[in-house]
Amino acid sequence: MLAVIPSLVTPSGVDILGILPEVILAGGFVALLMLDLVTSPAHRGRLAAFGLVAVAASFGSTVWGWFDASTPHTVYSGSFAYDRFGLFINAIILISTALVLMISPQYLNRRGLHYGEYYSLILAAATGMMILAGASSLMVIFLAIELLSIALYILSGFSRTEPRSHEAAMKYLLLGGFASGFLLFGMALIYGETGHTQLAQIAAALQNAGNSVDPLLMAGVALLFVGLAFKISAAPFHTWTPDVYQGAPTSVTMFMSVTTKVAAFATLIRVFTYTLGETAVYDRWKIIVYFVAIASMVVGNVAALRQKSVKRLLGYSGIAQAGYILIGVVVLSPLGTIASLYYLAAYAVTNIGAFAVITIMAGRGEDMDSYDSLRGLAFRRPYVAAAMSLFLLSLGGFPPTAGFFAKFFVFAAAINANQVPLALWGIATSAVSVFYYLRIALLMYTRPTAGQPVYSWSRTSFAGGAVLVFTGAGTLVLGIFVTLVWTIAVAAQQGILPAGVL
Amino acid sequence: MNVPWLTVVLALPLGASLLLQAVPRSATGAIKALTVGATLVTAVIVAVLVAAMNGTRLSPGPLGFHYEEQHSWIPAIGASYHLGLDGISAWILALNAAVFLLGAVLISRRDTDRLKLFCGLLLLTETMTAGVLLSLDLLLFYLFWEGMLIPLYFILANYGNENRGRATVKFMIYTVAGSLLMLVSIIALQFAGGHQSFDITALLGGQMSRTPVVIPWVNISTFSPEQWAFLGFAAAFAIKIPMVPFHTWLPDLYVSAPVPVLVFFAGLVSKLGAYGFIRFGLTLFPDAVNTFKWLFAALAVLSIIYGALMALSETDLKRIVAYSSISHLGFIALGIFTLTTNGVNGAVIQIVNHGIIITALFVIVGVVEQRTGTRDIRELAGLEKRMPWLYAFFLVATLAGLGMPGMNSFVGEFSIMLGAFQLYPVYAVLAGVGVVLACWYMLRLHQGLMHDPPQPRTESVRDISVRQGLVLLPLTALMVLLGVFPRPIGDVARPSVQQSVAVANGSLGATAVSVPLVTSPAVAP
Amino acid sequence: MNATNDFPFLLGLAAFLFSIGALGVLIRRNPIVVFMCIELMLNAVNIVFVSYGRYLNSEEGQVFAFMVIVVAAAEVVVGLALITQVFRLGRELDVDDLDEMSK
Amino acid sequence: MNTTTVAVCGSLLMLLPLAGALVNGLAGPRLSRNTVNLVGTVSIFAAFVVACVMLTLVVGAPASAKSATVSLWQWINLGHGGLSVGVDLTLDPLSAVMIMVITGVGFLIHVYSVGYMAEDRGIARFFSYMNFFIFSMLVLVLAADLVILIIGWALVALSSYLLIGFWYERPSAVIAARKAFITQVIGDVALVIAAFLIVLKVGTLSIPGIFASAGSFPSSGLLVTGICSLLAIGAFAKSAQFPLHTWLPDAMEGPTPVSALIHAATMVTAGVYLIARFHPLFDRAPVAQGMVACVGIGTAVMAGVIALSQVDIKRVIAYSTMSQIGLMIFAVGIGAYSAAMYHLAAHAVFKALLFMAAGNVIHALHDEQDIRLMGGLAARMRRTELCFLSGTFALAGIPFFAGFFSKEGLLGFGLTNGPGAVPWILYIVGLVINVLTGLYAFRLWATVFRGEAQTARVYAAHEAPPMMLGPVTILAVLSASLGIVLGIWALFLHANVLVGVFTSFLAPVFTTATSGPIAVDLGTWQAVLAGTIGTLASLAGAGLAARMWLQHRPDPSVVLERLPRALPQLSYNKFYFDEIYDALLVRPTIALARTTRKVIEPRVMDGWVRAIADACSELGGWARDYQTGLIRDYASYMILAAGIFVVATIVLVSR
Repeated sequence: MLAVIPSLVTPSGVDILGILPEVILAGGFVALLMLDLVTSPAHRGRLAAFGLVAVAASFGSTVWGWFDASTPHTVYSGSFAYDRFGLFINAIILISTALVLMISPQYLNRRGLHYGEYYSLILAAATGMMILAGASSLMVIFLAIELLSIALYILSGFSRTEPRSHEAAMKYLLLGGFASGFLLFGMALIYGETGHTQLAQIAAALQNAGNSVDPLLMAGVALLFVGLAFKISAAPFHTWTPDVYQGAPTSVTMFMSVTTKVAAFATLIRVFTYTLGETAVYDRWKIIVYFVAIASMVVGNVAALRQKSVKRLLGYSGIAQAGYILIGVVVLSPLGTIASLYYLAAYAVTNIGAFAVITIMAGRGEDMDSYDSLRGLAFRRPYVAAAMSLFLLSLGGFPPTAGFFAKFFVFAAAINANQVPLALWGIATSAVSVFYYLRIALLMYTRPTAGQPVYSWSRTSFAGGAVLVFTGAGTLVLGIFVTLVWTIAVAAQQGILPAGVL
Repeated sequence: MNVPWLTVVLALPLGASLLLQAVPRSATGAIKALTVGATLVTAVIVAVLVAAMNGTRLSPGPLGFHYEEQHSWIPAIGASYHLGLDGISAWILALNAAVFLLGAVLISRRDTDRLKLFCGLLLLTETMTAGVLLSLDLLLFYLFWEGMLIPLYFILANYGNENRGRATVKFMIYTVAGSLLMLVSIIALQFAGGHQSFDITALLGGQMSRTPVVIPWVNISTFSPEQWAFLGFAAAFAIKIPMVPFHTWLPDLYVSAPVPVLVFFAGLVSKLGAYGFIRFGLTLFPDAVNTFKWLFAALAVLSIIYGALMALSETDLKRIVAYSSISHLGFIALGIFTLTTNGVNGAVIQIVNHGIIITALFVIVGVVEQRTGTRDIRELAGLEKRMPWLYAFFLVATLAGLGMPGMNSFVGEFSIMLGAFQLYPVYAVLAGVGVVLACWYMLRLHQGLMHDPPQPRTESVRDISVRQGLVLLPLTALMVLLGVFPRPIGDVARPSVQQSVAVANGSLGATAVSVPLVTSPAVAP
Repeated sequence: MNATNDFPFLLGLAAFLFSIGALGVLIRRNPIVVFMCIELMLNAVNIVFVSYGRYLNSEEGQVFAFMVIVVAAAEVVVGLALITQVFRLGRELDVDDLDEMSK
Repeated sequence: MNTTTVAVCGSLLMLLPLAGALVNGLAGPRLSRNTVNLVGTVSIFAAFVVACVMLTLVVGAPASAKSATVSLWQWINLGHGGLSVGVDLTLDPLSAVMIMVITGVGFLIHVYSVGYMAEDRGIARFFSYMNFFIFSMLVLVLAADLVILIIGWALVALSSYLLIGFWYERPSAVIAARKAFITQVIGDVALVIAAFLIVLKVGTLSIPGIFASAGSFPSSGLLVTGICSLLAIGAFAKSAQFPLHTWLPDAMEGPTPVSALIHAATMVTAGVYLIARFHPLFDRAPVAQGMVACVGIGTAVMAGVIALSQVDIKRVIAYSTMSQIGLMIFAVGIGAYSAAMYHLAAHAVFKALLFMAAGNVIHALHDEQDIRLMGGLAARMRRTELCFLSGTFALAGIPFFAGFFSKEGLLGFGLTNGPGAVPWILYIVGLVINVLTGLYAFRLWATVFRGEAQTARVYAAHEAPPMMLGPVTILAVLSASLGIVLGIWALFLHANVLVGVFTSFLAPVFTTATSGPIAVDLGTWQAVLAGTIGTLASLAGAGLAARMWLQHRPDPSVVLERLPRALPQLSYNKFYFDEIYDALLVRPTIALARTTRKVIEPRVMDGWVRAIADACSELGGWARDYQTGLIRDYASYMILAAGIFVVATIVLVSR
């Protein structure tokens, strides 16, 4: 165990390689700020292109890192983990970001809020998330969270003329600040009781502590979990999600709904499964996580039954998905982690796709996110509708789509850990979820009767089509050729730092 | 040469449905032709496979399979692409091919809205159902089982009468709930199996612990893991069959769905539950199935009587047929849960027979509705005068439906009741009551439509068209032929049935791997 | 003075301030005040960090406190900007007014 | 016997009617009326010829080998038990008698139908059904396997259903058909269950096989009694015996030839055949035998009483049929198999005759069936009346007519066999039956043909066409001569010959019967006495009827006055059986079905599903209500949960 505590004598010249993807993206973010000044409003699309280039470069370095980090280690005196786990998360975040960047210009133009900051903020948030994915010190975790949060506060209020957007931003800001208060308090207590801020050291300290558990420490753990639960929007800390998702511009919702969750889950797994995995501690936080998982599945799915806005609905669905992914955390097993990772990948590709459809369908000036606006889509845009149904089926967990195997693996993890009740809660709620997912799917395939508004959906741009094709293909690949991503996820789990008790 | 024939059977309709996307929407003729062609070719191949089956190599193991194919799929969790055909699935597969062919023939180019979509979905469904019948790997089976719902959903949601939406969603949630329970059981089974495999041949004969699960904190001892797992499977299958009281999705759905859909839905899809019971329930959970057989047999008898009573009091033709189908499927389920060769064999025979009968009945009802514009039996009478041919076909179908000796269904029902009698004479007698009731409601249906002086709606109706005749003729002919020469089905199925029943009765030397599956204490009071 | 003696007192103080901040978030309606309450919570945490750092003789706590201060400042910048934006749209400054979407 | 010959003849015998049925059924509408008639009748005639050939085969065979069983193909194979059901035919004296009756009488009735149905448009359908019936009946009697027998058993029920409902635009006919069929199915189920019991005991269903291992049934054991009771129930359903008798009168809705063929001559007697066929089992189940005997004789009395008061000419004959079959059932019940078979044959002749004669009348009066509106027809339909009279004599058992010997034979046998006082009781009842028979038989004849015409229609009536009269005459001659020939023979030769020819012919079949072949030794004084008294009883009944309805001394109405009012009421309303069954079985079932649909299905079955759905949606609304959109609420949820969690983590440990 002590072996994994990194020696502090890492030559600093090499450390930069450990955060190369983050650095590249950060560079892109700064460069974009500059470029925005010199680009004429007509050509803001080029900013997106540049952003894509930066993402691509970062992705390249990530892939390189995957092979380089075959022996995981921490950089910058243990505050940042250079392991395949982080890089796996990075990959998901980067791909999602790329898709968002691809689809954004058209959307922003139509909504009339095409400003350069948008892209730089997106990259900033992405950078924060990637740092969060790799952060192996409480301090870095806090900084990363704040970085991505602040960027997202601004993005969700990006539609400056729209009250809904402001409301979203305000809620996100105030509640987010509130939550980070808890997060911070938790960190403080953990730091105080273990004397360390680096995960590896904390883990080691806990191990030495053995079975004696300090109440203050546990309070810290609970508060830390509260802070993270807010970010992954798990019940009962989910309440901001529907409002913010609905209020924020769709492309932003698309971005944050996926990437925030992915990054937050990355750190959640890193901290809880692999740092606080000591039996004495686990036996205590297990209870609340168990409860939160079930609560999220129930609240998310049940509340989604009675929605009228697709964005809101996807918000609730996101809450439910958080619950399913938490199963992978509760069970505290390698299989659980792998299942969570697989689920995150599947969720990313599916959810991006679903939001992409809404983004593409968005009309001039306002979002088309009411159920009515989807009625009869299949007759005018058969392929978009087909794609949307595919995503909905995947969210509902039907084979042969990504969603099925995602659920399959978390349930498998639960059953393997003798947590059958978790799996049963899971299936009960997914059975409920079928109702609202299929309702939308059905809506797209029913002809608008006389008197119902007929919408003029805008044409699907090339970029939009590309995004749909990619996500659709991804949804199917993850649902059929499971082994591809599965093996990567296994590698990611094996390389995670700190190694924890598993 | 070594052709993977079963894969061909799966791939043909799928390929055709993809090919269909290349055909322009306006070329309805081509679309129809392609669909019929694909289903026809599939049917021919299946027919040849079934006919030539006994000649081919048999896979080793307690259950022998023909045309076996196995390729690795997800080695990490031991899921594989494993197909095989045996006496149980052979005739059901043939039925599958047949009903989809009929369904394709029955599609009318003119009145089918968005023909291309419909045909594509139909072909997709055929692939899925065939997959359900052929896959020997639980995960693969689940993939097809659940995947089947997707094309079905879009068909049922898009075609049919105005309240199809609610019926479809009801059906979906019902079935999905059941299937998910089965999924949990599948996972548990795989872990219990120890050797990380979803392969039915590896999980045979009860791998799971038979020590009762004790709920902590309250110390209530419940069923054993094997029994829980079986109940999970049973939920999926009992809903799909459906057995009373899990049947309420069926009447609404059958009423709302159009005839070409009903032909393969009622004709085949509802049989898959029974097939699942035979293939998996018997062989994977011998202990549990023996524990619960009385219960499920009782439910089956309940279905028989209940369906009969409902059919007796309904006034809507489609509902009558739907409930009659519930009653008949009760017979099939009863046969399965006798766990005797006679009963199960009768069940297999009856699956095929009922597939034929219900298909014919729905076609007939569809014709009547199309000609007279109503489904209310009270507004219909005296059709025999106007539609002699329909009368003739309907008469045969009715007799077959009420289990007339000399008709095909008598063979199955006799065998089933014999099996039931060996086990629970009472159930057999109650089933006998069901037979009498069946006679009553079938005659009510038949005479109600055909006899008495014609009513205004039935005054001037045309007889059936040639196409409908072409569909009905082979069906009715089969009803008589299989009644007079029933051996082809029975003899093909018997060996496999005997093996399955043997496994179910524990002759495999069931080795219970003790895996304590304790429910988690984490939910604190 | 001796860190070990007044350490529990410091923790108590921090907890007290934190609760006051949280309470403020719950009862105050003016977004700016709410925001200030959040700042109060963060600073309460700072006290915890600093006192722990002192107690454990590790500098990580102090550093963390600085980080928090900086981040808080950044948050304030964004927050105030947003609030003024809302204000400019002519709504009165009341968080209870922001419930349009759930209507 | 040469099995291949038997197989060929048997198949041919069954295929000829089937072919006729198919031709008329499928091509009928396109064929000319004459062709249809030709196909319909010739196919049966050919069958009759084949039947004669088979009879000669049996007669010619040595006494040791009078029974042959041939297997056509294996029907199905069931289970480990090795229970394999074969489509097997058996030819022995018993089935020989049956096929002779079926094809012989059947042929005449077919010919008769040509005339009777001359105006009906559905003639092709009619003949295809009739031929199909003959086919099914042949399957029934030739079957050498219980399952095949059950198939034939059900097929005759089917053809009877089809023919009763032949005039499908008459609601009454439709109802009657359904009623008949459902009653039959009850019988079928009983047979099927009997088959299960047999198979589980002896492991085979082939009838010779069953008999071979009949010894394995402990005599008068519970199992064999159960089996025989179930078989008997099947027989009762088919032969319209109490309590499954109510369908037969309604079955008169069918065309008259149908009543003659199915509901008098052949199908309804299948029950007698069944019990006779299964006598090896019945002989081991005295309890069941007793039950059968009592039911038979009881039905005989009941039907006789009812027949007295009915006013529909066909129904009167139907009830007399019921009564006569009751006698046969009684006979097989007491083990007098040969006598029963003899009476069966004789009854087939004279009852078909009566029906067809009645058909002539109905035809002449344009479908008038109410005897109160007839009378005085003798003047216009002389020959029909003569034929009818011959039938009536036979029915009433007037000496030297067909019915005489068979019936007195039964009574004599009943008297000479049986324990203790039972024979005497039965004998008394038999006498009552004789009186009743005489009464209603002659009442019918008198009211229809004698007295003065009640309606103008009668004056318009005219003798039936030769096509109809021919068969009637043949049967009339037969029913008279059959008795007379035998009678003279009996007088001049040894009396024992009476029924003896028949008996010795059937002997090989019934050897195993405990009672052995019926030997009414008229040499013994009891038998003579029994016969004489019985005859006197019949004559008394006949005479009384003649007096009452011809000379009105006393006038029937006056007699009616004297009787307590309940009796005629009961008789006229058939003892209210229909009403009772309606109240006890039909209505409750319908009511149950209706409640199932109206209450159970929506409230219970669909109820629990909808309950869950509603619960979810309620929960959803609840969750939405907490989504107030107010930041301060959200914050309070968070802080609340946070507080709980902190406490929980500190307090709770999951172990």
